[in-house]
Amino acid sequence: MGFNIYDFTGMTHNMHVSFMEHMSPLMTTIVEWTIIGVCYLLFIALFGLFLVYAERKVCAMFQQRMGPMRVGYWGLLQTIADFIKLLMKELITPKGVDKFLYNLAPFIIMIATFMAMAVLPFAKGLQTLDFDIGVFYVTAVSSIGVIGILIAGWSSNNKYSLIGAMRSGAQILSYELSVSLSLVTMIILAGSMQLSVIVEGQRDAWFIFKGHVPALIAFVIFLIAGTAETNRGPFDLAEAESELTAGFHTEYSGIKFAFFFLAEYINMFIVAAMAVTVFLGGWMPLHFGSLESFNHVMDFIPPLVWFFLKVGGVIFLIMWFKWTFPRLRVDQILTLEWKYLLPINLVNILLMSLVVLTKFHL
Amino acid sequence: MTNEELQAYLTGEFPKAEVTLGKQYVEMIVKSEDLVETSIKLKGMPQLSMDYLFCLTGVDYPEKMQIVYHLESTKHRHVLVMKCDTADRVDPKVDSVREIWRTAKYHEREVYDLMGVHFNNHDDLRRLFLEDGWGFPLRKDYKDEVRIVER
Amino acid sequence: MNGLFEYIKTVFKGVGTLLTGMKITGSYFFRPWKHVTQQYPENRETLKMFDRFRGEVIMPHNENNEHLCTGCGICELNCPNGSIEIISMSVLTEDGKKKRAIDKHIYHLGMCTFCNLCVKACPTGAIIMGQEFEHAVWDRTKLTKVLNLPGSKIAQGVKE
Amino acid sequence: MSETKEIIISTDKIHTDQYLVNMGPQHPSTHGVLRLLVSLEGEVVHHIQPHVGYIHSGIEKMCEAISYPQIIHLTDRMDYLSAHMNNEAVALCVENALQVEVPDRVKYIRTIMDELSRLASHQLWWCVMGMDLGALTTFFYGLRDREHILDIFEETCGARMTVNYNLPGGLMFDIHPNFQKRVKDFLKEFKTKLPEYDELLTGNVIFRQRVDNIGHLTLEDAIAWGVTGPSGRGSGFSCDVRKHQPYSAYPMVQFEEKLDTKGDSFVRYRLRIEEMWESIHIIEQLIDNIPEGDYAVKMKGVIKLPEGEFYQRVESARGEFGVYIVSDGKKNPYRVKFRSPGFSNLFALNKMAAGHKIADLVAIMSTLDLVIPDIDR
Repeated sequence: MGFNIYDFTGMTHNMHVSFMEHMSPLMTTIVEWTIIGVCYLLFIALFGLFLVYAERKVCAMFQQRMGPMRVGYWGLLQTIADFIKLLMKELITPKGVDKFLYNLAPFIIMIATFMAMAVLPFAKGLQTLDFDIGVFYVTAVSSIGVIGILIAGWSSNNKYSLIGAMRSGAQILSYELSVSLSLVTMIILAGSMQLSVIVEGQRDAWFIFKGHVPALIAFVIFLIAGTAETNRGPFDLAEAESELTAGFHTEYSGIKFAFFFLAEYINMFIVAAMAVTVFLGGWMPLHFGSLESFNHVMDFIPPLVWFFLKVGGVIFLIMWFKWTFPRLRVDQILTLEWKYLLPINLVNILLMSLVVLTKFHL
Repeated sequence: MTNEELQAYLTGEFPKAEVTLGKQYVEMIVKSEDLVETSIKLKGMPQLSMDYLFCLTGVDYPEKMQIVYHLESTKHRHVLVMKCDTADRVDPKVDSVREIWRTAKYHEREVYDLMGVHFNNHDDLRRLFLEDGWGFPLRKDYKDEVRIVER
Repeated sequence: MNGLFEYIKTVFKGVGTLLTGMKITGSYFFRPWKHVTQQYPENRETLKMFDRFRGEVIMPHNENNEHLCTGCGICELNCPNGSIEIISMSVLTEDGKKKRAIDKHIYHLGMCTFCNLCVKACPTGAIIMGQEFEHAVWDRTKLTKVLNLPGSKIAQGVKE
Repeated sequence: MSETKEIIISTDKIHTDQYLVNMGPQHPSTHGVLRLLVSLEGEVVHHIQPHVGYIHSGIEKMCEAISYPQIIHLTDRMDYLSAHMNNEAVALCVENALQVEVPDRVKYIRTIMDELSRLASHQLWWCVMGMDLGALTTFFYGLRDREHILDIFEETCGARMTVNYNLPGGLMFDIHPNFQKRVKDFLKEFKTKLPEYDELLTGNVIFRQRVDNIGHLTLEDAIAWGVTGPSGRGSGFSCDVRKHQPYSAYPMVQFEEKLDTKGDSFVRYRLRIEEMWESIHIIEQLIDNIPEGDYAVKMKGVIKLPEGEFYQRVESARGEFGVYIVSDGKKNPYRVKFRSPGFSNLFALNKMAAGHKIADLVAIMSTLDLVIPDIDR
């Protein structure tokens, strides 16, 4: 198997062993945590910036523009320049805000994002926490973010922010259901909630192929609901530029605004990564049952590349939605969830159970 | 109705008003006490049905203040220019027609704002564009040394 | 049952219209050579304004530093916002008569609305509209220009 | 409507308060410095009080001090998206007062320019409408096509928006030699682009849900509030000045006045799209038949209007635009009044949007196609 050279399990295990040789167990834990923390921080900062750049370029391409072209080659350093600008901006605290909550909100959103990142399997062995309830954990943690949005909207002492926050609350509460149910559909197929097991289960074929029509429906619903959960267009009611100026983060400036901004993009990454892990085989290469030589060629591409390629594809799809569709109204967004996505989802679970019971998926 | 027919009809219908045939449209000068009554008739009479007020403005003449109403009938497509004079230039008072043509509400506010004409029975007669205490810039005796440069 | 059929139909119809929209944006995404934007400061060499473009008022001079302006002041009269000031002087012609001539044709670019009325009114065609459009300066006083060059005089044979 | 009424009633029982939100003067969807004082009950708009005057520039007062050609150049600055129609209104008013008959060539060119302005204005409206509803890509597609019209304007008139192409008695210049070719090229291209507008936005299920059956304006209200242009015609108010009091070359062309009786946001949207097709149709009839002749009548150096009052109505992109000139025989007018379409249209907003949600308010405001300098003057 040409697969093992890309297995990170040995590497991480060896690192752990060598740390244990030189340090006390407590020290080892602290050092390992620090390394992981720094890695995540760097990843979020750099990948977030890259996503912002990608979004600007992609939207420019949709709109027959060129996008950022000035800073660096094809504007590659543009977002870094923007980030430096945001870092240096004055942190304005408006009159009448609840100072404690106002300052807390960006951190809650950031922390929620970090927590969800913890279980994502980037490649074999490259996963910080491998819970046996990984899927459940992600859905639970990703709904913490809305608390941050609500706090931000309420504490800003701004009517626009409050409306935005309340919209966001209603929206995420409803769409959490669809996300969970579409994941439940896939859990029925996978037979486990542990993300590494789910990925391993897709070694021969991705779940979206294995699960036939129900998996496809679940994927579409997951994409829609996931987009809604990240507050991105066409579901960006909480921000709704033309209605509420900037919604819940109207009053934030400088690095606090950057937190919200970055969290939005990282949330988009998390949704895409979950979609990839559960539906598109995670870091597994694309395999077709009988094409041996094709499968071998695919195996030579490292799993990290596979993972990020798929994530990139899903993110592109989400961006495509945003730059094509108008925004929904707040009652329509709830109609879509309760009248369309939820019933379809429930029927879909039934269908999937039938598929699994009849062993049709094998 | 053509302009001539309209003039003849109006002369018969409103003996107190002064109906003339202008260069473009029929013009009718009504007394300010008859304004509302005439307006109701103009809009209500099926032969006239002047239901569309497309322009309401004021003109500050040296000896009088004149409010000009441009009316059209969407049914018969004839146009009438109704004028209402007030002799008091300093504090002119005219009855409001906002109940008859609803768009007049804001046109009257504009005229009040720029020319200082008070419309009686107007429910919301506040300045529209300018600040309180600005003066009435479209009056001919308006002077503003700072902002207006005479050439 | 009919209701269910309708329901499914609306779902598919809705998704269909969404896909139509995505087809349009997608078709442009995958045709990046169809970009319509220009890279402005980079294309300065190739960027040419239309010859009627009204960028500023200029007074052309010939190679002998002569212009066509008689200093009649019609442009000043026609200017709606006072951006032209004519300072005229009287000069002695060769046959000893006094004649009005232009001393300074002052043009306030900052006040100009580029309406073309001065150019239209000029009886001798002394002023025309230039195509220069980059007028940003650091100091507002630089927007006040004297259009006739120093030492210039009226060309031979120009009559009022 | 019935749904929203129920909401209001039910909130009465819980005893909630309305709260006031200032939309504007700096707000992305008011397209300028308009302030709407909106009283809300939750998401539902209860009452809208527009506050205008943030860019009131006193054009009517300025006009009393300047001559007629100079007035024309000021009208560019009112409704800058239909600058040519505003120009034409003043020019026509002066010509009618002096009883000057302009050559056919002038009429043809003016009409073509009018319709090009209308196209450009509607294109900008379309892209802004999409943007207000959150579809940001429409903004660039609309501007992309509008760019060609602005190029045509720039080549012939010398300016892109504040064209100032009319003078009393004719035009500022003759058309550029490239004009006809450019217009025809543009029309050919735009005819392929206009169906894309429909595919991208008109058919879109989200868009349809946002505008269908929203913001009803009855025929009676439209007439009473003086709502003209496509907004009024959406309610069945036949108010096209081009039809009822034709000017320039409009009597010579075939075109339809698009009317609908439903009066909701979508109808107002659809009528503007249809008007674009109509404009293309009008230009196509005229562009090849521009007669030879002078581009202006020789006028006196100083234009003085006879004593009296003159009114001229034209159909601008937003509705009926009127110029009322009172002359006392001098070279300056005694009084000038501009009847701007946006002014009347804006104040019908409360009628349309009360009882709907904030998001609908934005959509309804977009369909009214407001230009703030046009309202404030």
